[in-house]
Amino acid sequence: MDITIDDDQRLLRDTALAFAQKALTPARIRELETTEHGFDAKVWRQMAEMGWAGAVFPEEYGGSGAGLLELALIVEALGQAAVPSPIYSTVVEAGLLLLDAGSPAQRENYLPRIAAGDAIMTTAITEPGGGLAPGEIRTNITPAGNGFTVNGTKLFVRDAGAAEGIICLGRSGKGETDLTLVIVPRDAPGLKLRRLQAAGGESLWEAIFDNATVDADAIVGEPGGAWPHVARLHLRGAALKSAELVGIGQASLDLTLSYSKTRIQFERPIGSFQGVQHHCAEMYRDLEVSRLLAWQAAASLGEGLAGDRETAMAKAKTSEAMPALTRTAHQIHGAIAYYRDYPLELYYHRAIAAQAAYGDAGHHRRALARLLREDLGRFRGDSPHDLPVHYV
Amino acid sequence: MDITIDDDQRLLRDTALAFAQKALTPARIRELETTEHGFDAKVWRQMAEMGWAGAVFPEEYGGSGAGLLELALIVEALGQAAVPSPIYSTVVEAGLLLLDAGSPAQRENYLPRIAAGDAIMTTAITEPGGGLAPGEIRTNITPAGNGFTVNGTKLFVRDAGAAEGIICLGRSGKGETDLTLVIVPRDAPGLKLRRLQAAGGESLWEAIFDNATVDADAIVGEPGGAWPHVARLHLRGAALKSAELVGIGQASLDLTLSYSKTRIQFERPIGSFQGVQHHCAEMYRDLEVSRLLAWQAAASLGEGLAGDRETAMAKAKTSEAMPALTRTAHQIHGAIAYYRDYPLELYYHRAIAAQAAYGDAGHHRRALARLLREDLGRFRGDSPHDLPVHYV
Amino acid sequence: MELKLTADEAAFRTEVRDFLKRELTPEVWQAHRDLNEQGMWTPDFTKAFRRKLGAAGYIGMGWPKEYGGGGRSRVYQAIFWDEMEYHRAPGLDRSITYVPNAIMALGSAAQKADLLPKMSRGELSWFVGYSEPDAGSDLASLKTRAVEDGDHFVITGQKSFSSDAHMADYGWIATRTDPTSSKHRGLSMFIVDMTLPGVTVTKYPTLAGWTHHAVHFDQVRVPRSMMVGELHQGWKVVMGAIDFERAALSGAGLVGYQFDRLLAWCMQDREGAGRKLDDPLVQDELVRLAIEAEGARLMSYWLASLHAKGFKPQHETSLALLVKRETARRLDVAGLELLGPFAPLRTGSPWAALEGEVEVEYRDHLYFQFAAGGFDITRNVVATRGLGLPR
Amino acid sequence: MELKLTADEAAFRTEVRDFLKRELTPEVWQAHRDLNEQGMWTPDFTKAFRRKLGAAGYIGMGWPKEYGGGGRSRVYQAIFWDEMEYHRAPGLDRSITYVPNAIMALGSAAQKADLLPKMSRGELSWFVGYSEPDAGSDLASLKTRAVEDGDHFVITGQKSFSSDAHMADYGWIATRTDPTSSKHRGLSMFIVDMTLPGVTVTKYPTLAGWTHHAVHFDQVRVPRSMMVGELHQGWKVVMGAIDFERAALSGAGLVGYQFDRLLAWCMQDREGAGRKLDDPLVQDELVRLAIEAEGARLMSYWLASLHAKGFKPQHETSLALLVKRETARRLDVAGLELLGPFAPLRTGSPWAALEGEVEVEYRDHLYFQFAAGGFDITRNVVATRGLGLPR
Repeated sequence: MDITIDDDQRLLRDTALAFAQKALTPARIRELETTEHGFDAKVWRQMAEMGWAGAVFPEEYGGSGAGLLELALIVEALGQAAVPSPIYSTVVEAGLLLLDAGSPAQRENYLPRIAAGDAIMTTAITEPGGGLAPGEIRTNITPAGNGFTVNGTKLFVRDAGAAEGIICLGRSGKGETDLTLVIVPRDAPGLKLRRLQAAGGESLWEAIFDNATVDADAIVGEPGGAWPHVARLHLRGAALKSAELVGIGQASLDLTLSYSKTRIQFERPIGSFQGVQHHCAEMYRDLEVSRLLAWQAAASLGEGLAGDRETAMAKAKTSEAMPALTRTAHQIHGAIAYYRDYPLELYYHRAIAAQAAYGDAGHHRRALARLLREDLGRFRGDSPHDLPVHYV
Repeated sequence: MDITIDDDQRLLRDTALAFAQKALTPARIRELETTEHGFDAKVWRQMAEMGWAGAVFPEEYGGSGAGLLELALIVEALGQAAVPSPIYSTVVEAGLLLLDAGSPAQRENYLPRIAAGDAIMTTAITEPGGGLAPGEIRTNITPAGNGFTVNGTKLFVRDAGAAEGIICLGRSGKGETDLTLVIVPRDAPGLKLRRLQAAGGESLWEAIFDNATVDADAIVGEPGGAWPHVARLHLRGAALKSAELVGIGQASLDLTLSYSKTRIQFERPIGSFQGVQHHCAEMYRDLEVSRLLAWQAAASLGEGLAGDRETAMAKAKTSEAMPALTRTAHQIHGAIAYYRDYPLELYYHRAIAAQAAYGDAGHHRRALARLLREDLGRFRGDSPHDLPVHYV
Repeated sequence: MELKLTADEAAFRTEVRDFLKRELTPEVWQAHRDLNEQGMWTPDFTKAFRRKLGAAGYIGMGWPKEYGGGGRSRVYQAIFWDEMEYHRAPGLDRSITYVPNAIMALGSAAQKADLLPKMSRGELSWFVGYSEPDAGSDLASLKTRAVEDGDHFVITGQKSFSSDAHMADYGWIATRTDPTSSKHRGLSMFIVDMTLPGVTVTKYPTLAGWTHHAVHFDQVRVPRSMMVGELHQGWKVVMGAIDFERAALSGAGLVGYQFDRLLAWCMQDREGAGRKLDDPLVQDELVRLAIEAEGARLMSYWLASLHAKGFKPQHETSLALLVKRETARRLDVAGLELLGPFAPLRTGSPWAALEGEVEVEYRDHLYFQFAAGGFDITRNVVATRGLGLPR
Repeated sequence: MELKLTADEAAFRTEVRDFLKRELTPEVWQAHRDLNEQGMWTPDFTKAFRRKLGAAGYIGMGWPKEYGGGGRSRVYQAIFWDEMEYHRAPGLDRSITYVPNAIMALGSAAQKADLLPKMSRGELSWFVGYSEPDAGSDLASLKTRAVEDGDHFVITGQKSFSSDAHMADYGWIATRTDPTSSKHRGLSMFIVDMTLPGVTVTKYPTLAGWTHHAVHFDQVRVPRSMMVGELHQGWKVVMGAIDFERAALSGAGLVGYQFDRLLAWCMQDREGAGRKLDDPLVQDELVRLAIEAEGARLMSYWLASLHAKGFKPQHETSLALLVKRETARRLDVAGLELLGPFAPLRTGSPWAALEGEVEVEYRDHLYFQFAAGGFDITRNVVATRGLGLPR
């Protein structure tokens, strides 16, 4: 057992952070929030050149075969520097979905271009009900001629405006999980996109499929066999958003510590007041617990384990604790950080968005409750204990 | 509207507190915890002489016709001084139950003697399931000869060892609330009592009714009509335990404040440290909110209103907040109060017992959720608002 | 203890509610909302509405009759504040709460005669100038100077975090008049006409959308007659006045509105996902919130009752404001969680839930945590002033 | 990152678990439990069991080989601590954690040669004498004097809150050797044989049931050779040693046991009331607790991993102990609530749930909140030593 990252991983994280912290100024980040695409294409290309876009793909697709933990460390660094990028849409969602479920032709078409930073791709899964359960999917994918027709409304589609294609989940039969994935080109007739405005700067879209038609080879994986892949996608997203939240928390704590050491009130640095010290210790406590849970989630998914329990724990914890941390950071800063030009606000907004993504805390606690009902044994730690003899 | 107590009530509270704080030394209170009856009969008689045992009875039964809020103020004072008494068993439970539901003969027999401090009475309701729902009652009350036979096991019967009679709730038919109350004399054949040992010093008992027989006139109220009276009893108990918890919290805060002002560490009174100040402010905040909720609960029950929402809110809040307050009190005191001879431990234990009595916080939140499902309107404050026009 | 409103109080509540519904129709709402203003109404509408409050008698209704007030008990004021907050009406700010009460308590006869009638008609807008860049929580370290010069004082310095300064007719300004004394001593309070030469207002956008202001005073000549209280006794004025605002702000209308709004969301039948309200965990969360909201409501009417009975609550006012604002923050956070993926959607976005209000307030109400003492300093105040712990 | 135990680690865990189950059978449990002792076992059994731990090689397994240790990595020690706590075994205290590590790091060659072999065999019991009636959180203000007298120091004073002093062979005693210097300066550390003339131990019952002790030193003559570290350098010894105990105490076995015990209760089918586990609100609470417990488990193995890789965690040790103890307290409180009316029933009472353990621990674990720094001082330590905030 080893609950630390190794030297290579540490180096990766440090490199990623150093790059991310220099990639964009806070002013430029704020400016990007008002643009349609929400990210800086040049920066994304630089990230691709550093190997991050393809990090988790096998070498044959231009990747470096790294694990999900490595991707989590990159995402943590991006979160810590508040750098927007299409890494979720293109890598975490579409890229790994195509790697999991795509045909050889699809993989060869998309993955190398994604790795090179040439292709933006995304997925369209959630619908107006807002939940992540398969039963909420009402979009229909019906056979039509030599291909399929897609009808339905999707929300929270990341980077749809920049993507060349959207992998859309739809219902292809009557069973609850009779669901299928098809790739819809962004310019397909019958596809309408509308930008949503959301805290945190991610570029989220509504996508209305109104008799959008695609060819037979647009299907990803087996017809009716989409759900396990989508469930895995949700887990990956949740684990990585947990890591991003840790980065958000770390940046918020860092800002708070440096402010507390220099801001003088009542003739002392405010960081010398016990109240501020207790707040900071509490922030740090939650941050370190969150970090370990997030790393564990990414590592267990990356190792091909179920990872559902670990991911739900990580996302449930980080989704509550990191936004709370940003609130405390503001409480300590006071009015200065309430201004739009102080960088703390970036993290405040990103925490709102990240806690909501891929299932909020309540969603993941409900998922854990389901696991608890199904298999109590999994809640007794890494190596299940028997109860001592007097409780058997 | 007036959310304060009036001068008479204030005087009553001050008088009760002054008496209670002098009635017993901490050492004597600890000693009483080891006795079978758990209270000091002489002190109970003094309380009766001051009019407290009969306070809430009409004058015709030797009472003074005071309201439940007055009784709550007395109980708050008793909680604040950690004085044990049979006021719950005899007045809150049996006395008011007989006043509500008893026959004229029963009232005349018991109430004046209760008011005079001559009779201890109690009730037996909860069963080994531990809940307060009517469906959990499995004790049977069956007609036999000229009266009834009682069979079943009751738990948490207050003061059974000292009571002349136990009013027992049992099932008399098949409907969920087909429940009946009968008075069983403590020395009835077939009634076995066993003392439970519990934190907080109340004298709680197991009562096993094994073919205990009573006469026809032992019945309290209509056969099958017991539940509304018992539900009311539970509400009264919960409201008054809320008030007791407030007294417990007040005493704990008072001890903490006086310790914090005098204990020197790091060359300053510990109460000058911001950490301690924040803890104390938090304790005080929870105490004052709890007090208002508890008063409101007692007042609304006393006025004959439903009081169910108010009581459940009060008990849910005080059952969590006041034990938490005692934990913080200990945290501030440190080792000194961890010793058995420091009075804070009395309140620590009483808070454990009081939060569990008449439904814990979870029970009352579930009750509120039921009310919420049944009538949303009752959750919009004293005077229901319409939502502003843009949400209609 | 009287848990219900009296018939007269209930009638007053109905009257206020009818007034607010009549004045703040959906059309008015659409026409005059402005997310870029604190309070989220345009300055013009706020000023016009304040005059209507004055004309309806609501501003002065609790003032003593000697100042042309209605002499109604604090319970009526609490009802008014409650309804104003619940209906998100503009104008419930220092211009009708803090400042007139402070002037009644501490102003000169001339100030009272000149200003109170205008204020009771809702004609004046104010900002409060305490905070400076280096004097936030530590108010007493403020540096804005006022130098005596004949019949005038010449004010130079900068006030920051000054809400609504851009629409203010007057500033309520704390200055240092004795530079040789430090901290609480040597301060004096002035009423400053914002049209005087040397006053400039600079905008700073906040993360909540609206703008804060910095106010610069460059050799602003203020007549001595506009000093409030004695020379060098400004700290007393600050401390004496501060409770007035807290009392008005501690009303529970906001909290009630937040709760009801969440209920409305939970009652919606969402396509494919059912009603949130049918989930036992959501019920439990709502119940927890309802308990906290009830606590805040009781605290606010408790405070009003104490006033109505002639008591003079002091630290209790800070406590009630803390309870209200902490409860509001709990509701903000609960809203964020209940709205799930819709939580981040902003006002104006397609699919924004509850018009994006939860997201706006989750940001906006941040200032509850640090302003007017905030959560931490208020705890210190309660601990020292209320519980007698040593400083 | 390697989330699972290696095969060898897993085998070791099985070995320890088998050892504990074999040694702590229900019969042994019945025969040697004593609620009036900290750790809830009789002193005799604790001492005997500690010898068994020594014989099995568990005490010295992580010590360097030069001290006769097994040189196993900290991960193995963490597994051992974890299992010890989970099975509520006696003897996981300063006698095998804190003191031997402190002596290895700071003791003289003679002390090491004399004491370490005995300690690795589990033959010695210790108490730690830091706290005094006026020196609790503020350790540096201690007053117990040690006066040099030839080859000896003469110790006079009183130590309080001294767990297990009644069964100790030695005390690990902080004294003031230079009365002219104050606070952290002028302290020296001694190992005191508890059989020396002038040592008396007084019992004080705690609210948890067991007894704390005060230890009085009346002119106790201690040989100079029993001083640890340099004269007047005792504060360094205290600070250097304190992390050893925290590391051992931060194991997550207790938390795992508390959680599993609550699960066992929730799985019981209660007459007329069904299984708690079937209630969605109970599931949610259990899930919340499971997340916290998982956090504590990860922290404890994170700390072990850092040690195993050669890092020297310092404030991280305090943090891990804080997380573990706060989690344990959350579990105590959750237990109280889940047990409903059964919560107050004490061990031995008819109908006591889970043998009354939840109620005992709800009281007992109070000391987590204030002892060894407690929640507040630990936060200060983390903020200053860990986060670099100014003192």
